[in-house]
Amino acid sequence: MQQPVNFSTDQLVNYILNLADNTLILSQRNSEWCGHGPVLEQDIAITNISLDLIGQARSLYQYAASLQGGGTTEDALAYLRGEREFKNCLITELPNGDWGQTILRQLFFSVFQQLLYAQLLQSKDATLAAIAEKSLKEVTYHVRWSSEWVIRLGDGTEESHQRMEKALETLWSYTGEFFIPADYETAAVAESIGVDVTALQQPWLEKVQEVLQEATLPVKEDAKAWMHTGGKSGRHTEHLGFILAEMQYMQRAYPGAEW
Amino acid sequence: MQQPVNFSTDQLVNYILNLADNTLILSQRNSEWCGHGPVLEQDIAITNISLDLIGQARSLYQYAASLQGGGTTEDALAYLRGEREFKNCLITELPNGDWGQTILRQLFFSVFQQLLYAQLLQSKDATLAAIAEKSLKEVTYHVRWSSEWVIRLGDGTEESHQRMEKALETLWSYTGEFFIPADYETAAVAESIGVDVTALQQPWLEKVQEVLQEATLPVKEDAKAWMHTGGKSGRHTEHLGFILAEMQYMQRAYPGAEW
Amino acid sequence: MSVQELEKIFQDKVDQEIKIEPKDWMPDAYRKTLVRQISQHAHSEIVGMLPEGNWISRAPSLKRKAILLAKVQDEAGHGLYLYSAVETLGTTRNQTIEDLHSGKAKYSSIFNYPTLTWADIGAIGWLVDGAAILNQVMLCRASYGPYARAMVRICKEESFHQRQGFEILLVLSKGTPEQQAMCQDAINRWWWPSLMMFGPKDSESTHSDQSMTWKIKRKSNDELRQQFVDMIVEQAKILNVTLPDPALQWNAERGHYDFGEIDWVEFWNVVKGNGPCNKQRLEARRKAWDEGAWVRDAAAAHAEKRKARQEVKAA
Amino acid sequence: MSVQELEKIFQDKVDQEIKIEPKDWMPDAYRKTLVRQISQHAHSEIVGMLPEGNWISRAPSLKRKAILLAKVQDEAGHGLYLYSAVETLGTTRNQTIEDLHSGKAKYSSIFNYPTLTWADIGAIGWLVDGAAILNQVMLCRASYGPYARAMVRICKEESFHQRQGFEILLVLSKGTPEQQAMCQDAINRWWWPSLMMFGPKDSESTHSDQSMTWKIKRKSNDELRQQFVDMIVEQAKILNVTLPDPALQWNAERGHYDFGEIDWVEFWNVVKGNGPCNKQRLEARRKAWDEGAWVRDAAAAHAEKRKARQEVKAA
Repeated sequence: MQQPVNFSTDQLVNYILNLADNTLILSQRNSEWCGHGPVLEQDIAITNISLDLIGQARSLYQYAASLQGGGTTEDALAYLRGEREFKNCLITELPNGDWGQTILRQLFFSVFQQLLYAQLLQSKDATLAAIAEKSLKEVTYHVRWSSEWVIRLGDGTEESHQRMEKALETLWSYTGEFFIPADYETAAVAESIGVDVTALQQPWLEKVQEVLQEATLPVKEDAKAWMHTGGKSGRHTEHLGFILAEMQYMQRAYPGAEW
Repeated sequence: MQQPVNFSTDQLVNYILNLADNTLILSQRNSEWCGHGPVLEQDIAITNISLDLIGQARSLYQYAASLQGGGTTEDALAYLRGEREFKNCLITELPNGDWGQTILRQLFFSVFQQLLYAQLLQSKDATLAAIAEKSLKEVTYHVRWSSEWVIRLGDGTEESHQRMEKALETLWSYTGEFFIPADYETAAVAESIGVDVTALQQPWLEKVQEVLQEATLPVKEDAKAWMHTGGKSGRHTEHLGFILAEMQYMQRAYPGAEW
Repeated sequence: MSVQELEKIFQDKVDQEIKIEPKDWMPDAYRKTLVRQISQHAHSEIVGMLPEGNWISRAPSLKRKAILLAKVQDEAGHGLYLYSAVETLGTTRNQTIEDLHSGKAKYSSIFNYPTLTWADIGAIGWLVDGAAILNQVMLCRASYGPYARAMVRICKEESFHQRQGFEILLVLSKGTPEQQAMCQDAINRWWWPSLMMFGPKDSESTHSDQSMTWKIKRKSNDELRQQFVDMIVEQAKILNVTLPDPALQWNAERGHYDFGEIDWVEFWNVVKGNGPCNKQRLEARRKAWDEGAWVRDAAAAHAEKRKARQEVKAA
Repeated sequence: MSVQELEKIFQDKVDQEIKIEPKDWMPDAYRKTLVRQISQHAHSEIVGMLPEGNWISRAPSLKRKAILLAKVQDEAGHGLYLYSAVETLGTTRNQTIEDLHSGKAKYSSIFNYPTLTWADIGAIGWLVDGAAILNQVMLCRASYGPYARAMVRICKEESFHQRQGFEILLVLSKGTPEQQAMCQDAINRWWWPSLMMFGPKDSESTHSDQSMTWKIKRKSNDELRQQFVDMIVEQAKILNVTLPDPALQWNAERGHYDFGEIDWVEFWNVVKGNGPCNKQRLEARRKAWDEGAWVRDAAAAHAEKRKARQEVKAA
C-alpha cells in the first residue's frame, strides 16, 4: 500500500483524520448558511468554501481509508465514527453565530490552514503533499475572502464593529488549539510527514494581527493566554454531538445502503 | 393476546400509534424548554406536562407492541420508525416558537385530548379505555394550566397580546387535522373502539373560543377554513425529520444495545 | 416618432427574431410583463434553494453532499443572472426582493411542498428541474436579449441537475427495498405538483396570448405539460417506478400520453398561500434578509470610507 | 440589648443545636455567609439542569428519557426551595438571579464541564450527585432552620438520583464493549472534577473556620472528600471500572484510601471562568431569563388587571 513510513499506521491515520475532520465539520457548519446568507453573492461564496472544504475532506478520508484498509471508505470514516473519535479542533464545531462570527472563524482557520498546507508540501508523504498542493490554491482564496470581510465589517458601521468585537471575544480562546500538537502530530513531525504546528503560531499571529489592525479591531497579543483544547484528542464541546446526530442520521438509519 | 376485535390488527396498531406519536412528539418539543423556561415554576410545569405525555406515549407504545408481537418494543416503535411512518398530527411537531406559541399549542392539543380521552373511556378495547382513564386526570390539568396561561398572556401586556395573536395566526391552520379522520380512525370507530373525531370539533371550538374570548384574543370561527393535514398518514412538515435525527440517534448508532 | 410607430418597429424586430436590448424602446406592458416574469423566475431560484438546502446537512454520503451543495449554489447563481436581467429593465435587485418579501411577487408554487426524505432530492432534480427545463429551453429564444442569454447559461446547468436527480433515483431504485419504497414514495408526492408547474390550462391562462405575440413565450402551458409527460413516462420505465395516475396511457392517435386531471383546487390553494410550506419559505427568506441587513449596511459604509480615504490620498 | 449580648444568645442557640429562624436576630456576617452559600447552591441546581438537559432529546430509551426529565425537573424544584430559603434572609429571588447573571454569584464549577456521551448522565448521577449528597447530608443539620429543612427534602431526592446514575452505569458496564468503553470514559472525565467539588484543601479554604463555629458547615472539605473517595472506590468495584488515579490505594493505617493530588491549576482556572462551558452555561441562563421577561411582565400585568377588576366588583 501507499504507507511509506515506519511509524504506526494508526498515528498516520489519526494525523490525517484530524485534517479531514477539521474540514468536514467546518464545511458542515458553513453549509448551514446556504440559502440563508446576507447577500446572494456571499451566500454563494460561503457555499463555495464549504464545497472546497468538503472536497479536501474527501481526499483526506479516502487516503485514510486506503491506509486503514479492511473495506473502510470515506463515508464510513465520516458517518460511522462517534463523537469521541472525531479529531477536529473545537473552533470548527462551534455554532455559526452571526455572519461576522462565521467569517472571523473562517479567517482564523484559513490562515492556519494556509500555513499548514504550505509546510505540508514538504511532507515525505507524497499523497499528503499532493493534497496540500491542490488545497493551497483554494485556501489562499479563503484567506483573501475572509480577510476582506473581516476588514469590511470591523471598519464598517458601529454595529458591525461591535459585533466583530464580540465575535473576537467568543472565538479567540479557541484559536490556541491549532498550535498545541496532539501525540499523532508530534509523531508525524518526527517522521518528516507532519507539520510542526507550534512553529506556525507566530506567523499565524502576525497575519491575523495585520488583518485585525486594518479592521480597526483590538489586536490580540495573548496567543499564549488560556485556551480551550481537547478536540484533537476527541474531547469536544456539547455541539459536536448534535452535528453528528444530524449529519450521520441516514447512514445510521440505513446501515450498509449505497447512495 | 389482548386483541379483542375482528378488524385488522394493523388498523388498531395504527390507531394507537397515532395517539402515541402525538404524545411523544409533543413531549419531545415541550422538553426543549426544560432548563430554559421563563420562570422556574413554569419550567417545572412544562416539564411536568412533557413527563405526563411521555408516560402516555409509553403506555400506548407498549400496548401497540404487544399487539404487533414479534419482539417489538416500545423503544423500537419510538426509535426505529422512519419519518413517513410517524402518525402524529403536524401541530405537535412544529417548532416551539416563543412561550406563548408553546402554551397556545398546548391548549389546542390538550382540549382535543380531553375530549378524545373522555370518549375513549367508552371504548370496547379495555386497554385503551384504561389508558384514557389514567391520562384524563393529567390532561384535565394540562387544559387548566394552558388556559390560564393563554388568558394571562392574551390579557397581559400589549406585547404579550401581540405575541399571542401571532401565535394564533401561526397555529390555527394546524388545528383542523385533529378532526379529519384517517382511515384507521374511521375503521376504529366502526368497531366501537375508536373515537369519532369529527364529533369533537364543535365542543373543541366552543371550549377554545371561551378561552380566547377571556384572553381578549380574536375568536376564530373558521374551523372549516383551509387546514394543513397529512401528519396522521405520515406526510409531515420538514421539522419532523430533524426531531427524529436527534431523538433516534443513540438507538440508530448502537443497534440492539440495552440502556 | 409616435408610440404607434415605435410599437411597429418593436414588433417587427420581434417578428424577425431580432433581440430586444435594454436600451431599445419597448412597450411599457412588455417591460412590465418581463419584470414580473423574470423576477418571478429569479425568486423561484432563490426560494427553490430552501427545500433542497433542507437536506444538505443530512445528505447520506460525502459525494452526495458535495453534489447537492454545488447544485443549490448553482441555483443562487441562476438567481443572480436573473436579478441582473431584471435590473436591465430598470428595477433594482432590492426592489425586486422587497416585492417577494411583501408577498407582491410570486415564485413557483412547487417550492411550497416539503422535502421529506432523501429521495425527494432526487425527485426534485428529475421532475421539478425536468419541468423547469422545458420552460427554460423555450425561453432561450425569448425576444428580450438579456433574458434569453441568462436562460442559455441556466439551461446548461439545469439539464446537468436533472441528470443528477435522475441518478439519485436510479441508485435508490436499484437499492434496498426500503430505498425503492422511498424512491416510489417521493415520485408519488412530486408527480402532480410537477405537472402543476406549467400553470393553468391554456383555456384559463391570462397572460398567454400577448406573451406569445411578444415571443416571451413560444409554447402554451398545455403543450409544455404534454411534452413533459411524454418525456417522463419514458424515463420512469428506466427507474422501474410507476407514476401515480391511473389515467396515464399511450394514445396512439394523438402520438402522446393521455393523463388524468390535475387537482386544480389544490393548485389554486397553494398559489393563494395555503401550501404546506408557503409561510415557512417566505419567513426563511425574510429572516435571511433582515438578519443580513447589518452586513449589507456595513459593507456599504466600508466602501464609502474606503472611497473617501482614496480621495484624500489622491488630493 | 447590646450586639455583644445578642451575639452571645445567638451563639448559645447554635451551640445547643437550636435552629436559627428568619425572625431571630443573627449577625450580619452570618446572614451574608448564608445568602452567599445558599444562593450559590441554588444556582448550582439551576445551572446544573443544563449539562443533563443536554441529553433529554437524545436519551436512548423512553424510560431513560422519562427518568432524566424527572431528574432535571427535581433540580428545578431544589432551586425553588433554595431561592425561598434565601428569601427568608431578605434577598429576593430576582436579586439572587441577577447576581448569577452578572457573574457576581458563583455556582458549582462542575457544571462547566460538558456532557459528551450518554454515559456522562450516569457519571453525573453517580459521582457528581454522590459528592453533592455528602455535603448536603451535613447541611441537613445546618444551624439555619429554613436551610436545614430545605436540605432534608433535597437529600431524599438526591440519593434517589445517585442510585439512578449508578444504575445507568451498571447497565452500560454489563453492555456491549462500546457501552463499557463509554462508561469508563465518562468516569475518567468526571472523576477529578468530582473531587474538586469539595473545594480547596482545608489549608487553603477561606471561609471554613467561621462556618464551623456557626454550624453552617460541620465537616471540612478534606474530610468530606476523603469520605467520598472511600465510598466511590467500593462502588466502582461493582461497576467493574477503574478510577483514573494511579495513586489510589487502601491505607490500612489511616483506614482510608489514599489518592493523588488534584490539578489545582485546572480547579482555579475553571473557577475563574475558563472552564469548557462557563460562557455557554451563563449565556444559556441569561438567554432564558431575558427571553422570558415578556412572560413575567405579562403575568404581573394580568394579575394587576384581575385585582383591579375584583376591586371594582367588590365596590
